[in-house]
Amino acid sequence: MSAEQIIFLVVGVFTLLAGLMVVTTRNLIHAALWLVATLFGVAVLYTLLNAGFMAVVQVVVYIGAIAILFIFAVMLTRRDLRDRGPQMNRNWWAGALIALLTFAGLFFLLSGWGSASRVAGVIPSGFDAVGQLGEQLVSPQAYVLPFEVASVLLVAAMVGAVYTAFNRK
Amino acid sequence: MNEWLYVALFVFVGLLIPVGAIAAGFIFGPKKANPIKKSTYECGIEPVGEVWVQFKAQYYIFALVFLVFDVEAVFLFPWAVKLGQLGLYAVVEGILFITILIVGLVYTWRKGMLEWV
Amino acid sequence: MIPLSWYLILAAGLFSIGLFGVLVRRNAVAILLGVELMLNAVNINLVSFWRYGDVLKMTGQVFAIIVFAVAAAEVAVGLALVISVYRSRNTVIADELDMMKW
Amino acid sequence: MSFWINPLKVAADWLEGLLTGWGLDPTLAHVLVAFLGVMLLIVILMVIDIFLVWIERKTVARFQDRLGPNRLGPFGLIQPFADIIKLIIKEDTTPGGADKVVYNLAPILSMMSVLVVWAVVPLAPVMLGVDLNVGVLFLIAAGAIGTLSIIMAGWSSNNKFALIGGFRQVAVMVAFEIPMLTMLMIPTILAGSMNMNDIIQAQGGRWFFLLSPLGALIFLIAAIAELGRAPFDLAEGESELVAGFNIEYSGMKFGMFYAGELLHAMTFGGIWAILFFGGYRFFGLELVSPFLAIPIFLAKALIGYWIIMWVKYTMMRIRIDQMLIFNWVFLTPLSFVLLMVTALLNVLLRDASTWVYAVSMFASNLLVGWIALEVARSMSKKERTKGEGNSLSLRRGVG
Repeated sequence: MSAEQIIFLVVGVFTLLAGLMVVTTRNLIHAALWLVATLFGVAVLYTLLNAGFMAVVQVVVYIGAIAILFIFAVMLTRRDLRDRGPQMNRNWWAGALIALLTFAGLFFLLSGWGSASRVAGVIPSGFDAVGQLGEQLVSPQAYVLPFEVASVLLVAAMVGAVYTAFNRK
Repeated sequence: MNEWLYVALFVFVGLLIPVGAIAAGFIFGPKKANPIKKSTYECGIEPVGEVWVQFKAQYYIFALVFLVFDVEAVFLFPWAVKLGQLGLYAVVEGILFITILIVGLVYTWRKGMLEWV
Repeated sequence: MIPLSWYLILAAGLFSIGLFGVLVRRNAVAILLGVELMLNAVNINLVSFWRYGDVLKMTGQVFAIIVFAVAAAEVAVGLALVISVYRSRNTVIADELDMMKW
Repeated sequence: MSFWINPLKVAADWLEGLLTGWGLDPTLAHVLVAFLGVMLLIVILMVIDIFLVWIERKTVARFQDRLGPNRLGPFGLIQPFADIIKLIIKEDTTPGGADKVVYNLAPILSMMSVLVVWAVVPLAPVMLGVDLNVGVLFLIAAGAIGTLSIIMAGWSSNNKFALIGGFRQVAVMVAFEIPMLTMLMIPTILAGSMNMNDIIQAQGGRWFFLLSPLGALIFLIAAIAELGRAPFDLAEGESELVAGFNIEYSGMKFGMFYAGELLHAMTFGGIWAILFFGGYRFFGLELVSPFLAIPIFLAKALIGYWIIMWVKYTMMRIRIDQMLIFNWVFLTPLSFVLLMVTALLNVLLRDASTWVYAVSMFASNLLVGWIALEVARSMSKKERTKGEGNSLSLRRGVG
């Protein structure tokens, strides 16, 4: 087993365990902090995939903004810091069963797929992922429409959120 | 493997140093806690009520606007890197992108949501 | 080298955990936390397909970035809805939000 | 390759040779040597950090017409070490209702987020640190962890002051991160790269400060707000919040927040120097030897740090509502306009001569700044006349 595989296994197990903590912790702030740990694990996986830009963006967007947003939202929707009552549904076992079945189904599909055992090709030297991304994002032959639509989506989300949550009359 | 290994080393040593410093403080410092010392500091007055206080909705709005512009930066950084080699069309697209977002900011401001009331 | 299937299985696991959270949590904010996990699982898949496919085609990364934007929009509006509901109904427990039933 | 030209490489090669000579695996030896190098850099940073306490106290004393520490050692130089001994032997109390794990994790993450920034800082042409091609965004990522540590400290202390102080601090940090992100794009556009070393290399001949003085100014303002220093130190508003998010911390944990803040200030001085003042460049002197390049870079970083201190000890604290409205309706739109103008000029004047390019960049910055100030002035005047006698109207004041 190579060093890379050991790193992957350690980080992968950590990510999954942190993910489990997110969905089972009672305290919601703790759940948000476990989410940060999970997302950090995913960022490390991106560096293993040689996608440094994605890793940094993951930390900037998720840990820098989305986690903060979650913590603010938790603080805004609580009457006290302690949790009361069950945190899960009465029929949580059905949810667990569905999740397990989903995982089993995906696992079955993957095991039957021939190219799943493929290994990564060599990245050509001098390959500039960020520059390539910038070129394709604004190129009319590639992704300029998603690029502009993304800004419209973000503005729509901002306007919608401001309007829904805090429409003062 | 790749350069991120060195970043991992930095993170590791960066955690090691403060852990070491705090451990030193833990070892050499006195440990004589009592209920008065462990009580919450509120200028010498007995703490009253829950820590939880009513928070302003504005906090959420600030984080929300920040999130939107953070994602916007994710799109614009690759654009900025490649701008020197791209033509005028790329600049126009970028300006359009930013202008759309500024419209959102102006809407939020005009709704009075950016004020600290 | 790590085979592609490892990443895909990890992503499937993360997706299932997120699904579990969405199905069983009662608090609406916690449900949104589960949705975040699912979106991240999708992103792992997209980036690993980029890496294991043609590296020069950036499709995987572009899709992943679009998913970032979608995740941001989803969280922003979702949490705004939760806060709005909390303000009118004083609860964020999803089971108790039954005003659409009648 | 002599020791004078590339000391780190020579030392690393020697050490690696020694370790492999002992029968160690070459990869492992390489990682071990890299670990020692990182350790060396961070220990040197911590020593500088200790002296920053002294520099800050001496400087503030001079600003306020005092002498500052002068009892222990020559010029009081031993004072910071006495401070550290005091911090170490102080009792480390944890408040009763605190969330133990989060409470203890927060100061560690706070210090780590500052130290890890130095991974991408190029100290000399032959000492690049980690040569990441996303260096500029890496700074923001490290800052994100710092923001998270503040919210963790504020929440876990189980104290009203800490909670409110932490939340206010985070609100200001996220608000001012938008102009900072935007201003980071300007050196990226001018250099055509996010790599810190490429940005320094692109500043041969002219510093980016000459191409974008307004950008450098906005970056400095955002950096000061990010640091939570005066005039943006509302979390520390002693009369209302006592000490902000770190009120319950004592001993070395408080020391970590304090030392982290000082080192963060100098780090921002260094980043400012890299982005706008050429980093280690100084008329070719940096090529002679790293023994010249590192002092040049450190001097520039300390000048940046001195300017941050100068602002801190000259300005009064701004009210939080004024601070935030200043950011949202003035600084953020201004930074976006500046970004658009820079991008446009950068493409339009691509084929123009260096002089035309530089002069029009400089002039466009001045013009944008002047127009912004005029708009702000007329808007505030309108607000003032509209709400005459109404003290609330101050809240809407711009600029």
